Amino acid sequence: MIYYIGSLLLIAVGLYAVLVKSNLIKIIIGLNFISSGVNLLIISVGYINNGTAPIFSRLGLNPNTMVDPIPQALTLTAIVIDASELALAVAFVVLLYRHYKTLDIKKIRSLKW
Amino acid sequence: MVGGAHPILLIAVPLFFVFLIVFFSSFFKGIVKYLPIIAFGINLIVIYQLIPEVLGKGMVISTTAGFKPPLAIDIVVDRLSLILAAIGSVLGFLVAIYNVSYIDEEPQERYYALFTLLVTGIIWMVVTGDIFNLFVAFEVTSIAAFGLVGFHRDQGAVEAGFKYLVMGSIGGGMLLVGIIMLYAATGTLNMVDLAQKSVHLTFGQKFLAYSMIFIGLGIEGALFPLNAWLPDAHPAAPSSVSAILSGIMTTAAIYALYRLTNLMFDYKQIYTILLFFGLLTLIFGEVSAYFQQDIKRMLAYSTIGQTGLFFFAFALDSANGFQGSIMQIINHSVSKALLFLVTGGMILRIGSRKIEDFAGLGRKMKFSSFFLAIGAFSLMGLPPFFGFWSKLKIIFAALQNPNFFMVASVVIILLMSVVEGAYFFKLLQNMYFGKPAENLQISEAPAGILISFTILGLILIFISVYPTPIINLTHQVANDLMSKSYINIALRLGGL
Amino acid sequence: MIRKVVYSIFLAIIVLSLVLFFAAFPFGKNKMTVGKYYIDHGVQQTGAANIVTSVVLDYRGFDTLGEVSVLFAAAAGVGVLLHMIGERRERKVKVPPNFVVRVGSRIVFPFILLFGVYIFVHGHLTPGGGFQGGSIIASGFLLLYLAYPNYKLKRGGLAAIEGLAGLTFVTLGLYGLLTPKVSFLYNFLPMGVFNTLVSAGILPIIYVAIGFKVASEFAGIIDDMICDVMCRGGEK
Amino acid sequence: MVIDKIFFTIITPIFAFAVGLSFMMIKLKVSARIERRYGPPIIQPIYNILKLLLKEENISHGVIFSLGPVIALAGSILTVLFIPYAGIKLFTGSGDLIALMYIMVIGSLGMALGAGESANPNASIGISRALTLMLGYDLPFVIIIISVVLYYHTTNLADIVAAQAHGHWTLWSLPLSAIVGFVVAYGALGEHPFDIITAPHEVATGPMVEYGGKHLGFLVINHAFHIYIEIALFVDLFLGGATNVLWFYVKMFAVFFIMMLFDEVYPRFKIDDAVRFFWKWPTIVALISLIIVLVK
Amino acid sequence: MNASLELLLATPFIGGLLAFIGGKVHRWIRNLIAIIFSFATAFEIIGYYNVTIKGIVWGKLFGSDLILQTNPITWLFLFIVTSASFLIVLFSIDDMRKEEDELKLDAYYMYLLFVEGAMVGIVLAGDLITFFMFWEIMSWTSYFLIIHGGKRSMAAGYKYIIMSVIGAYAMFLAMAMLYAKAHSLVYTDVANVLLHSSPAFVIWTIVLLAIGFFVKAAVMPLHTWLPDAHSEAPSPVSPLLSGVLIKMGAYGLFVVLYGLISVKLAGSLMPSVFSTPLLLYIIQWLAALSIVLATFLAIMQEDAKRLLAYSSISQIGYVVLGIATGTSLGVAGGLFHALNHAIFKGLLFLVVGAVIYRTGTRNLSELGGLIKKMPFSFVALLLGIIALAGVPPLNGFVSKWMIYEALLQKKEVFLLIMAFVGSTGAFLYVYRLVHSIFLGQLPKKYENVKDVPILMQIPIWVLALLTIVLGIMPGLAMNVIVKGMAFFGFKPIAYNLFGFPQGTAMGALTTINISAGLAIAFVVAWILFILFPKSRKVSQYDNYAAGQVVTEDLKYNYSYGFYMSFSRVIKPILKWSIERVYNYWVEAAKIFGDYYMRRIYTGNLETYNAYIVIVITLAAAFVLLGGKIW
Repeated sequence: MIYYIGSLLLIAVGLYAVLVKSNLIKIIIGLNFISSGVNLLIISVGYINNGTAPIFSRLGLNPNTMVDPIPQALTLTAIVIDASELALAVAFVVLLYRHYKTLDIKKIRSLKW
Repeated sequence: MVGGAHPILLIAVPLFFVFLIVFFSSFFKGIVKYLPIIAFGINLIVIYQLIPEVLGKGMVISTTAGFKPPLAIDIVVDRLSLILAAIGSVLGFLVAIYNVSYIDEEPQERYYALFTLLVTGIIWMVVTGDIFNLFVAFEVTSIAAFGLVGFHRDQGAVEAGFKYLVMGSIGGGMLLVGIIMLYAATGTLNMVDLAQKSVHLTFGQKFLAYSMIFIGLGIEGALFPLNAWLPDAHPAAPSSVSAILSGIMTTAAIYALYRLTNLMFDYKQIYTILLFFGLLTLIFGEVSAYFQQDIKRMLAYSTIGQTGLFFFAFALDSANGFQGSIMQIINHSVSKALLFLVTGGMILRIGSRKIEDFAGLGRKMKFSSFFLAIGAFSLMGLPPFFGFWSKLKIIFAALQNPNFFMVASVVIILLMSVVEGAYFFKLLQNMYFGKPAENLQISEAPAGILISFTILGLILIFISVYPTPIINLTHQVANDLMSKSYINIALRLGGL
Repeated sequence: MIRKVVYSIFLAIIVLSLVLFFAAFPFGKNKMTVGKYYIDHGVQQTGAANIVTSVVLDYRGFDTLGEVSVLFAAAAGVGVLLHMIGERRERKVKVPPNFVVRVGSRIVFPFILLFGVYIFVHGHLTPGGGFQGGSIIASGFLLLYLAYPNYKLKRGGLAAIEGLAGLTFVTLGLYGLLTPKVSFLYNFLPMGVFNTLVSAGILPIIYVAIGFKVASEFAGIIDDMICDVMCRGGEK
Repeated sequence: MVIDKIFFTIITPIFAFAVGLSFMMIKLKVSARIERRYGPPIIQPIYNILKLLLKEENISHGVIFSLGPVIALAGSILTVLFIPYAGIKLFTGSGDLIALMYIMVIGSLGMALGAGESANPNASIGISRALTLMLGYDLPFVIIIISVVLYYHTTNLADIVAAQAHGHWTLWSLPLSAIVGFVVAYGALGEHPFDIITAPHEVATGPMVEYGGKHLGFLVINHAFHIYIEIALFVDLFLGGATNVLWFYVKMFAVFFIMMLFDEVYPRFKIDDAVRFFWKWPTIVALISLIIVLVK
Repeated sequence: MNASLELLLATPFIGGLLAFIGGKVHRWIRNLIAIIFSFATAFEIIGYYNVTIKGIVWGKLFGSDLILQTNPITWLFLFIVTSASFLIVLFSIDDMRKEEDELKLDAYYMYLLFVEGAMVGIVLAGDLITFFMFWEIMSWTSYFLIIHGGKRSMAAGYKYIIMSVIGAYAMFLAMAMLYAKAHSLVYTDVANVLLHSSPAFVIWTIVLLAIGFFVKAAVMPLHTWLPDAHSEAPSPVSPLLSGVLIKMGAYGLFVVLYGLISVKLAGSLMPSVFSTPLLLYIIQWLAALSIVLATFLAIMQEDAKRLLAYSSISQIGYVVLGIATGTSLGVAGGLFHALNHAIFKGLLFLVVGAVIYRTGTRNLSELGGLIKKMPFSFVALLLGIIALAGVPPLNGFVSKWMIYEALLQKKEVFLLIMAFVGSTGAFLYVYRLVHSIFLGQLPKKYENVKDVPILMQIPIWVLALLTIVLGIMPGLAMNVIVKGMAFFGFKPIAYNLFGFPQGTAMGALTTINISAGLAIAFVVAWILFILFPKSRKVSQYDNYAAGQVVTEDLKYNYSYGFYMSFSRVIKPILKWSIERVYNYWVEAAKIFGDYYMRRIYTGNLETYNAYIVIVITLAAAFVLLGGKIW
């Protein structure tokens, strides 16, 4: 249970960072918090008490103690997606800094209404 | 290739071409710009082959990895998906032609790859039968879109792209949370399977999962108040991309919401909440559009408004509402894409996005102006254009049981249509009869642009004067949605 | 300040509701339905010892195709954003790299490459796979960038590798449509001997392709970012 | 029967003209007496008309300038044919009271057109005032017409006259309407205080400023008709018409005599004051009368 | 003639497209096509004279049929639409020649024929959806016609289209409500359903539909678009708008009031005033207010077309007033007046268009004395204004007479008074028109003005002739109207070729006697006139000017502020403007919209993210509170 709460709190912290931080890098870190939290959540969902990794490193392992492989696969996918987003976000920040000479999101408001 | 087409080709072929573009980009760059045309041309053939099968059986299922769902991901094309996939392919094809004349900025090969990927992702979102696969497609779409929004790399584009990215990422995260909640509850990811296994969940549980999914898809689908990125991002992107974003991407996200709502979250309460979202989106989009000076921004807000309209129609939760909603989706996709393509050509020529600078273009760019007018008319819902039929259907659906709230909603819809008319007529009037700037020397849009929007415009005219097949088709779709035949047919066809 | 408190309350509400949701599906409880099937039948059906890999590449291989596309989109997006108009200057660094780094990197780089290759080649047997291996290889290139100020990747070659790898993946998938199963990404090659390198049909091939692809994409991203900051010429 | 009709058709305008002319003659004398003058000879108007008609030197400003008096006269003659008098009802059946109201306008239209062509601003101002005044008295006028019509449930003037037989005059049954009708007829004649149209000494006899010679002669003849029409209509509507010509003449004369008295007493209204006047008291009184009819 | 209704409907649309394409070849091909197709449409309707066709399915929509029908009333309006369009096309050929932009001209003829087609569609519609469809087509095509008139016409057109759209959507709402109840929009089905509906529903339906019609017909509180649009539109378009287009509102009102709900039904639903159902009575009052106020405003105008535009509001008031009486005589009068108004207002606008064509101005105070230069136009205008003022012996008088009599029969005296006053007021402004354009002094710059080309005169003369023919022989029109009204369940009224014998109304009317009498009187007076010494022609400047000699360069004319004294009287009315009220609300709405938009799309990412979090929070709170958030 604590894993759930932990990962959910991680998401919340990420959201909080996105909400109140005005530094672009911190916002990106916040986004990463969110995705890490989600990934942890996914893994926690798949866990079975006293489970082992779902790898038949040799034949004859007890399949009943193995944890759910699907969340692990999903996490794998999600991590890559998060990494992609991160890369793109950083590229954006580089450009933003070049255009606005600032990393303060509150000053980057040329587009409105 | 048993039984004609295979729906997975809709995704695999463009992906193949995406990688082909990358492959060729290093040594055979000249061919790159034509590859998307071929890709979506093949897609159109596939769609063409799929049509009789889908219409006949109601659904075509394609499995992956040789396993039956829910073990493996399946691609499901029912009538609704087919409509959206067809729109996506057609738009992709036409915009690919458009690109040839439109994009002259470097890095072209990346643009074409991203563009192809964007459209592929949209089609993917529409045809997938697996909820996590939906998430992946969603991310393919949004990440391709992030890059494309920033394509011009100027101040506005970058800012819009970043905002879009932050909001889109939050949305993606929330969508994933929602999916995981469903997985935790059912242990499966296939939509049909989920729909069957999720029946034992309580309303509260479902609602919570739904709201997470709703946030994710709602951000992409431009539902108020989650749509703040849209009016920035759509204008900032190149017009060709705007056409795709406005025309089909938001629609695809909305489609996903429709599908999931219809399959798993079919509660009156949820629909009631969605009604409010639809109405708010409609009001805020249309009214904001009225105040815009920038034509693309205006069109972007108008997209929000249209989205609100068809979302409202969907939330009516009746066969007529579904039908109206899907008709409106078709209308919106075609017309709004047309508008963006045409304005893209005009902006290319006059070098400004301000509405007042469009004065006198009716004389200089006759074809462009004509199709702009057609598209605007259809969006406004003036007869005999297609938008009229769809709006008609929506209003009729809303007033099926005319209580006070419904009548008030219809009044709001009609008022918003007036607002829509107000800004579109302002534009048209300025364009046709405004006094052009001194010695305005411009010519008609380049050939590629002209061809693409002419074809799109002709499609719009065709469905306007002969709407019967689409009305019939959407009627069937609405019945499918009402009877939840998605589950039944999928079960019968061995989807599980 | 009030803002922050309000936000905190909002987030607390969200977390509370989600916690309550997950409380109904307790941690550590076996919630598998489909997953169980994979564990039970994965070995026979895919021939991969690593069930996660069999899920990632076979049962849910289509997701992985998407994943690859996402990564590719990100790389292309970074390329679009950080694309430079005009001449690329030579990269300049304020402090030249340390001697130790230069020599060390020369020694370590082959091993990093080898390790990466090992990881993605054995993806179907042990934890790891194309993504992990690819990232490791890309980190090797990062090391080279650190060590040699004038080091430059050949982007044309990278793109070719990237494209070829992607094409391999899709082509393998499409070939599945030609097999009797008529199914995308159908594992049409023989399963081979369980728990050996050449087993599990097309899975290792895909992982190798993914490995190359990921490596070249990450390397490309690294190249783009470093150059954007350090090689930018006269344009503003 | 047909012969009768043709005979009366010819004789009626002549009769009307004679009556109007006689009133004009009398008026000169009576007003002179009120003003303690001797006054011109009683047949002075005939002299005037003959002088004008036979003048050798006539000028015309254009076709419509010439046609104006002709149309005016034609309209007046037509109107006269529609007004029953002394039991003779010629065209009354083919156009009722409402039609009559509009037939009366034809004459004014002709005059207005003619005066307009003269291109004299004085004439234009005169027409502007005339039309405005017409709008002014029209309001109470239609109200009393409606009251009378509703009272008798017919718009046929002959029937209205018939219904007033044996002394059941509208004057007794609808006294308020009758008063207003009197004021309106008075205003329509353009006498003091409503003579702002011609406004002697001010805008040089108004619309007719350019007219002279036979044109003016026609207009004077037309004026004679005009007097007849207004008063005859009043008599028909409120005083029960008459069964013979003499009695009809007497009634008309009585009305005209009272009018003359007013004419000498009041100063002149400004045109907008005139309209305001008509839209105030006569209208209110007429409306009261109308409501009385409705309630009955 | 065995042509089907579909063909009749399609002819103008096809013609419009062909004209547009033909214009690419040569302008005369375009002109010829426009003439041929508009004539063909007018010709085709001959076959439907007094024919009743119950309903032809011409398409399907949502499983219900789209229906065309025709009956004598339809024919009446078809006649108005097609013949007026034909004449206007004829007029346009020369009038629009001054437009150099050939593309604009191509589009002009296309839209002209499209408007005609749309109006034909409205009239032929057998169900509300067809009706509405063509209604909207009419709105936007006519909008494009209006804004052909140049810069100022754009603002006018914008106002027009926005108000039209609002009106159309009010109709649409009513239609949708009906559809929800009836699941069909065919007139007969709708009528059946309305018969069994609650009073509130019926009233709402009528009110909403009436808003739509009133916008188009420019009945008073919804008229503000008309003066601008009609005056700023190109000369040939103005008669189309004033003469024909606003009649569609009247037609719609007629169909709704008598085709969908009968007067008896309306009477049973609401209290009656003067034996008129309350709602109809309110409509009548609106119409009467239109008559009086628009007349007063018309009197004040300095612009010839604006004057006529206000006059249109006032005259359409008579039409609506007549139609809303609900008695055979009144409705027949209203319909007849619709026809008459189309004729004389078309005539007037065309003549004014001809004057503008020659002089280039429509400012009344700049014109004058054109009678010598454009005598034919003058005569036509004279006939037009006599008809408009409702003076015998022309057609306007007959229809107004019928309306007056109908009101008298129903004892609706206050309305009657207003109608009368409006008619007298009309006399003022029409005189203003003829005086300021044709009478008075000729400005020097118009010395060389000629009458307009023959092609422009033909339509004028046809219409002028019609005013006389229908004025003398109203029975021609009554043939159609009475038959058509029988179709809608009205008692037939007695009529003959020359008017209405005793018993039709409270009085009788024989138009031939009036006209013959007038003719004889005129001849007599004329003979008398020429018996006396001949007159000598003098210049217009040779006149009395307080002893001064008038020279030609001196403007010695009274034409600006013609009714200044009257405007002093009605100043209290003029101060109050509905348009200002509308503008106020529109501005308020704009400010409000702008305000909220600035509060929501702030450009601040944090705000945007906060929206997301708030939505999630609301959902979470909803769940936590057990679904009791509202």
